[in-house]
Amino acid sequence: MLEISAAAALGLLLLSLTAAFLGGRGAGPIYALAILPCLVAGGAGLGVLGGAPVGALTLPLGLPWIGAHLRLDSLSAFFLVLIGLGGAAASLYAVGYGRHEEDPARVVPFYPGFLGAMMVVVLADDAFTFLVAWEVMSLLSWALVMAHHRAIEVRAAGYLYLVMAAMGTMALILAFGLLAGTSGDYSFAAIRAAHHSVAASVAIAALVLIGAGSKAGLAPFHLWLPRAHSVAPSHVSALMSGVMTKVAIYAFLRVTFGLIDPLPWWTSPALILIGAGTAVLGIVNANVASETKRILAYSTIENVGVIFTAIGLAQAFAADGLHMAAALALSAALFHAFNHMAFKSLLFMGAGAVLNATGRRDLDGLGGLIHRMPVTAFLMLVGVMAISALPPLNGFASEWMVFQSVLASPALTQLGLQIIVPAAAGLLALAAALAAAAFVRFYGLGFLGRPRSAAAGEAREVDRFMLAAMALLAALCALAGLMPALVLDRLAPVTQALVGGHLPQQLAQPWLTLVPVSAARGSYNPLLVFVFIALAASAAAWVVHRLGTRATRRGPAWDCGFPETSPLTQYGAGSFAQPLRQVLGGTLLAVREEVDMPPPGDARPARHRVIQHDLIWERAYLPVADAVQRVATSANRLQFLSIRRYLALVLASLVSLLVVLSLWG
Amino acid sequence: MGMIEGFGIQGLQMLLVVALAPGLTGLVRRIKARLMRRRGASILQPYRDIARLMRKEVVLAENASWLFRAAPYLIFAATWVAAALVPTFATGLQFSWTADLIALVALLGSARFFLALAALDVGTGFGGLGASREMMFASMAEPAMLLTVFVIALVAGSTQLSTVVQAFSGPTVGLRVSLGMAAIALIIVAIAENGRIPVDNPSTHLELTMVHEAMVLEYSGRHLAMIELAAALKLLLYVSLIACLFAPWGIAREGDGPAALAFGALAYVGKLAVGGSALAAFEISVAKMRIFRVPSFLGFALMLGLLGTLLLFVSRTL
Amino acid sequence: MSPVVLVLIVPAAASALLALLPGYRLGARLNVVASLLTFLAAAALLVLPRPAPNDYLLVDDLNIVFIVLNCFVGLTAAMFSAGYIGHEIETGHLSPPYVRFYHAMYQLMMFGMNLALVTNNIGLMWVAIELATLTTVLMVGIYRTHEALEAAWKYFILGSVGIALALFGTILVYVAAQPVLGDGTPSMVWTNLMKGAPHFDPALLNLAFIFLMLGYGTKVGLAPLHAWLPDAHAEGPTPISAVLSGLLLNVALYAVLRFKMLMAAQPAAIAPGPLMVGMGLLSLIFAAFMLYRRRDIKRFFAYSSIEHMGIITFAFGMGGPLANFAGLLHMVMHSLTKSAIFYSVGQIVQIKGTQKIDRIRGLSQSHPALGWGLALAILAIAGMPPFGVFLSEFLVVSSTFARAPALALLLVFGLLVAFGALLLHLNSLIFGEPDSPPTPVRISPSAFRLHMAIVLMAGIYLPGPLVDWFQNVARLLG
Amino acid sequence: MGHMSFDIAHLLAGGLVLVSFMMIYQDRLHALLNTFTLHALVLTAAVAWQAWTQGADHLYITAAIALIFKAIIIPGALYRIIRRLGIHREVEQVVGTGLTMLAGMGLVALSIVVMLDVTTKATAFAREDLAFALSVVLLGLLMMVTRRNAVSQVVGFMSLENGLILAAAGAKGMPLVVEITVAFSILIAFIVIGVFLFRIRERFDTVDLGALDRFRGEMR
Repeated sequence: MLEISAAAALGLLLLSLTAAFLGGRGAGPIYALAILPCLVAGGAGLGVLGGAPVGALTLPLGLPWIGAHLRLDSLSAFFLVLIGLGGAAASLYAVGYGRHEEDPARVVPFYPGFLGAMMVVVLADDAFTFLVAWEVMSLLSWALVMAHHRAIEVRAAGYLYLVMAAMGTMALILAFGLLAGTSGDYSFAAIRAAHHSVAASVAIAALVLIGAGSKAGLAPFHLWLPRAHSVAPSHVSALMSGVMTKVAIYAFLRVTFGLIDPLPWWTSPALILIGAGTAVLGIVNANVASETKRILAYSTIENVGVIFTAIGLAQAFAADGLHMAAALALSAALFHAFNHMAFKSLLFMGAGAVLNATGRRDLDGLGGLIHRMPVTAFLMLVGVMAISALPPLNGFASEWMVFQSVLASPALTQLGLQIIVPAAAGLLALAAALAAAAFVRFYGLGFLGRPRSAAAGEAREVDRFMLAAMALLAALCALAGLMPALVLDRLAPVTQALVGGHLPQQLAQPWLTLVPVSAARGSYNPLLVFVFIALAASAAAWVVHRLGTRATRRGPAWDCGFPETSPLTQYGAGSFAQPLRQVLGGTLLAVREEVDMPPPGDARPARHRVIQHDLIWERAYLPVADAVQRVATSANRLQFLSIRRYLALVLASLVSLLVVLSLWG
Repeated sequence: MGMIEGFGIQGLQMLLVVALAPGLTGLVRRIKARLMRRRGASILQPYRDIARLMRKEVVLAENASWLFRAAPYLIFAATWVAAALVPTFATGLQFSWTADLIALVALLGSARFFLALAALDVGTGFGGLGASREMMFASMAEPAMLLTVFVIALVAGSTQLSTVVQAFSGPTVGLRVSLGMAAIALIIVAIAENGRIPVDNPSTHLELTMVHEAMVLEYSGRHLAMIELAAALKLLLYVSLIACLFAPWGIAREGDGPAALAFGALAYVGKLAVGGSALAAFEISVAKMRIFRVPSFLGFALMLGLLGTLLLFVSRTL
Repeated sequence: MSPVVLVLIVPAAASALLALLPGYRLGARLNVVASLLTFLAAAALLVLPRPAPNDYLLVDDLNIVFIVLNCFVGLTAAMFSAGYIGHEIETGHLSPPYVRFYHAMYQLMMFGMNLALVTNNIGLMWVAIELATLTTVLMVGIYRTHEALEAAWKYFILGSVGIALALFGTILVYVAAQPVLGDGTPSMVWTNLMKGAPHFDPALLNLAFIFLMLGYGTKVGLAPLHAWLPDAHAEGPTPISAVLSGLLLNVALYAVLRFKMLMAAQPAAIAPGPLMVGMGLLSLIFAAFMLYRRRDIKRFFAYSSIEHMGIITFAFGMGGPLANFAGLLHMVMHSLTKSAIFYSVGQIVQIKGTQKIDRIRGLSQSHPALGWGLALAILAIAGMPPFGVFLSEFLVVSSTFARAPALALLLVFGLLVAFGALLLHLNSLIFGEPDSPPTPVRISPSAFRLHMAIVLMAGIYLPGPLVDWFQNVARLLG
Repeated sequence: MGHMSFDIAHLLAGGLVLVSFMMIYQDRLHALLNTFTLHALVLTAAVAWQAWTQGADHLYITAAIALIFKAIIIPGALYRIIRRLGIHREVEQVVGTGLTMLAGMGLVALSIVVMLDVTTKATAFAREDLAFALSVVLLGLLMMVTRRNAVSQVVGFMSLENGLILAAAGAKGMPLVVEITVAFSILIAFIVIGVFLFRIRERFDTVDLGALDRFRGEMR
């Protein structure tokens, strides 16, 4: 299985080279060709999750004295499935989407390699191979983000992205430095065998949290994400949000649950609170952002926060020896990662389809697309329902599992954790509710109502490749939502390996019910809920049509008797966000609204202006950037000294060294 | 309990809630009217309204999409399924395990989601106004409700409503500060979610103050009937939920005989009457608040829920 | 004749010949041929059995790395120079007599550097480095603009002071060795010094090392002695910038390393590590900040050279098999990458007719091959995989963090600051709307591609024998 | 004899330091050049004395170079330059004389401390010589740093180099001394030619930083 997946990754890398030689020609066939290795790798991952033996492989590459180690165990396999599915869907989508790319030479050559690099990251079994793949992944995705490099915001986004990626990589390098010690044996096998002190383990975990968290979009290292994800070509955005953030989560799991000794319990509150805080912060921003892809990117931050919260819970339970609860929390985290891959890719593809059809990504230029692009609109409805955690779709299933694991917290022995966990759960509940609000806004303004621009009014449905890819993902959302057992049972080997426990087999439960612990604790049967709703809805419709009337008449909108013809009188992105901005934005976004109301009799229009701040950007990022610039400016004086002063520097260094020496001697 | 019997009770309960829901709305309106020294309409007036609406022709806005037409049924179905999950007169319903309290919250969330989408579909200013305010309220109310669910679930050790009710009606729970807070939080959420005074006014048609009514402004005929019915069901759901959680007396246990079932049903109707009267009394004694006061009202519920969970741990570990 | 001698004689003879021959085309060709011969001789050193060290010449594992690298980059720079000079003559920047002088000086400089590397005598080493410096001074000033003369002058004065300090250090080493090894030449022979070092006066060695470190450190370009370096890189012909960054800095570093080994052989002397670590870190962080305000593309990459010399010095200062290996690898990778960058920059400057960064935009749009090539090279030098620099930086950072976390944090800080600056300028150079229509590129990119291929290869796969050899050297360095 | 020869070497080396101080003290270029000639003469004497005591004949060549080149040719050339530039009476110290002297004292003290601390095993002969040589080197560098004018900086560099020659001559049996002397003489010749040809004065150091910026091709 490992050989197959390694070959798939290699095939993708070679496909990149081929594309580079073709220089942007043959984009369609290349995207189509990229589907196969993704499916193969995903299949190999499924095979390992289904019980195929763990494979290991050493290639004479990379760090010379240890070679490049590859290994496909259950954790890698799960994420390989994720990459494979997401990659295959994105590639299928790109067959259609790529046709409209203005400069394919800037996208096609990097795309298969990006997929391949992500596969190698999860396959790598030594620090060097891991980091090379990790950085190549960052680098290629950066190149993809820079595809539309003419716009200044794209360049700014790319810059911030790669600098943050470099910072993350440095943190990972430091972590691996601590892991491997001075011996120079960077293979994971040797690292597993070595003993690490508690202090070292905590330091490593913190560094990996920075390294992986900055890639996943964990606050306060998240700011690059909405910028970069929203400007990339849409199939790349889908991959970056849907899949690459998961690769980052893999990195965190791999190190904290595999390479170091179990962490002490007191590290988990930090993780839980960071995760929950990230979730709320991300989704509040999603509620006020006005571009489709930016909203989706902020929502990615929210979901990553949810996943990290669940991981933190798993860690807390594992530290207390509660293997079952830990398995529940970890299953929830992984399941949510899987689901997020499915619906976020779907949503980005839909946003891409809209962008393709209308050329707009601002909500204020969209509207009414449900008429012009019915299939896209339907598939997107599935996506927004899934991401808003509505039963019976998959988003709710994993959200439900997260809450179920929260409810296992009374078993924890530390009072601090007992208090923090429900508080974090409250934050997650807030985030979930805000997510629904954000996606009502997203879908309602984007697809419903009347078109707000000519482009939206003339949009055409996109081609069948894009629709097929979205339909596949929508089906995946439905499947994972209705039969979560299909995914959860595959997670058993992963949780067994990581926290030493696994959920009871879900497929064996009566009626395919989801019973994580016991029927008395809580159960949820999405299939039946779906059937009930469907039955109830159709029964209601039947009864109403039977007893009442079917008569329908079309007429102008009522609108309290004053229908307004201009589509601009509809609620827009800013106005829909206003209540929430008012309520939550005051502290989180330092929002200020300025109203300039002309006095009666004055004909000039009233003006309303919203001043909104990103406090993390202004309080943490800009000061650092300013400090660097200030230091650079003052250091720069040294470029303009006279030779005499340079000589004085030489003399000063000489004299000070001599003084040091004489004091030493 | 036999399979057939279980199905029977389950079906009975589902029909019961639909049948009772307009009645409860009518009761509240009636009591409110009486308290305001009006004669008021009959308790049965909501039934008549719905029947009349069902027979009326639907006038659809020109640009309404299929979503607009499907939404009323979906909203109704989701609310109905949610309402059917709440034990009214008996626990141990046949399908109670299909969804727990969390799923119940989410089902109500689904209904709201579709309602808000439908409100935006025609593309009028009022629809957007209603939807944006509704979602703002919901984003405070839903976490508050989930936190009360946590309090309850942590006390009962389960999120399964039947189990919870059985546990609460047993002697082990006793009186707890946390549960009191949860009860108040849940009541606040119920007021907000059902658009009652002081959050919203269900009987207003003054445009700028309305939330729920603004969203359904474009609906007519049978669609409006479904939505009205769903709204009534939701009110019933909340009242029954509060009743079965915090006043679990008289609810028939699993395996109880027909006598107990009958007593349970009687007790249930009694509880509804009491709940409806209390709501009416509360509604006439307060004034509607400004729209941006609502978040702090709901924030209070959120705080209570959070405090409830915290006190739960503190009091238990002490 | 031994290849060692050939490595010296070929450039010396070629220099004399080039000084006499007219015609720049012939000169350029001869320059390439001579460099090729020198490189072949150096490569032969790898294969053939090594000559036993005598009083003047020495070939061991350490200096062979430098010699081969030196001759290789010397060759590719000569190849690049042939096209570059042709363009300069056409545009009238240089006249044929100056080109003749340039070629002669080029080979003389190669001779000086090779001599510094193969000599077994610390006095001769000093003379050779001075020779190499003087020739490069003359080449830096060859355009005879105000800026070029200014740069050459600065280089000359600071270099002379550095050389004077290095000489004082050399004399001190002799004074320390003389009581042990006796009068005269034996006390200046490297191999003897290493044997006798445990008996030398440690205090004298300490003092000597300070002078040598500062003296040769000036040549390495370590802050705060670096001032000559950016201007010399910016104002001279681009092949010379490539050679300066790729070679001359290494030669000076080689001298520092030799004396570091000497210090290490006398346990009573102070450890040379902390001084090297300190100066390395200072150079890294200082250069990293200096990168931000650069407006001249060649000066920009010159500061990047200071930064990397800082990293290398740091690595060697840390010592130990991992860090030394990393330092050695980093040095090779930096030489190859940086000279490749200068090859690329040379073409860009000739195409655009300016060295100002803000007048060069959107290269990936106007000249895709050149632009993407430069982008790759900048990413490589910034320490991005799959290029070799990443391997060495990974080893330096990770091995340091396990030993001295605080130092590693400083190192990472410097690397990140530098990365930010590199990427900032990469963004504006490579991306955005190009400000002029594409003009054809005429210089062959083979030298650039060859270098980048090696750097890429090293990041993915290092041949076993090479690794063994480098590890051996790393052990030698202690 | 041994004692005597040591004393004379000591005296001459000490004399060189003293002349270095005199050079720092001079604030007119003309006087500075005169003092430098004296510096070169003392060096010649010191090297010749070393040649005689060590019996190293090649050091006589070094002494001769020092005499002819440094005491005659270079000062002569520099006289011409300063006259042509009309700066022979210019005051061009950056730091006041007193402060410079004080710094010079500190440097001499430093070099003696460093040296005496250090060379306990070396012969007293080399040790004393090295201490003085180091002082001369540091004072030369100090002079380069404290003077604004190119000519006096060249003089500073030459006095620095004189210190090196003194050290090299003092190191018993050191080979390559002559070669090094020659190499340095070439270097200095280059510098002098540079000063002469390119009229470096205004570029070597100037108060007008704007002009410097222009020359460096990079504006602030």
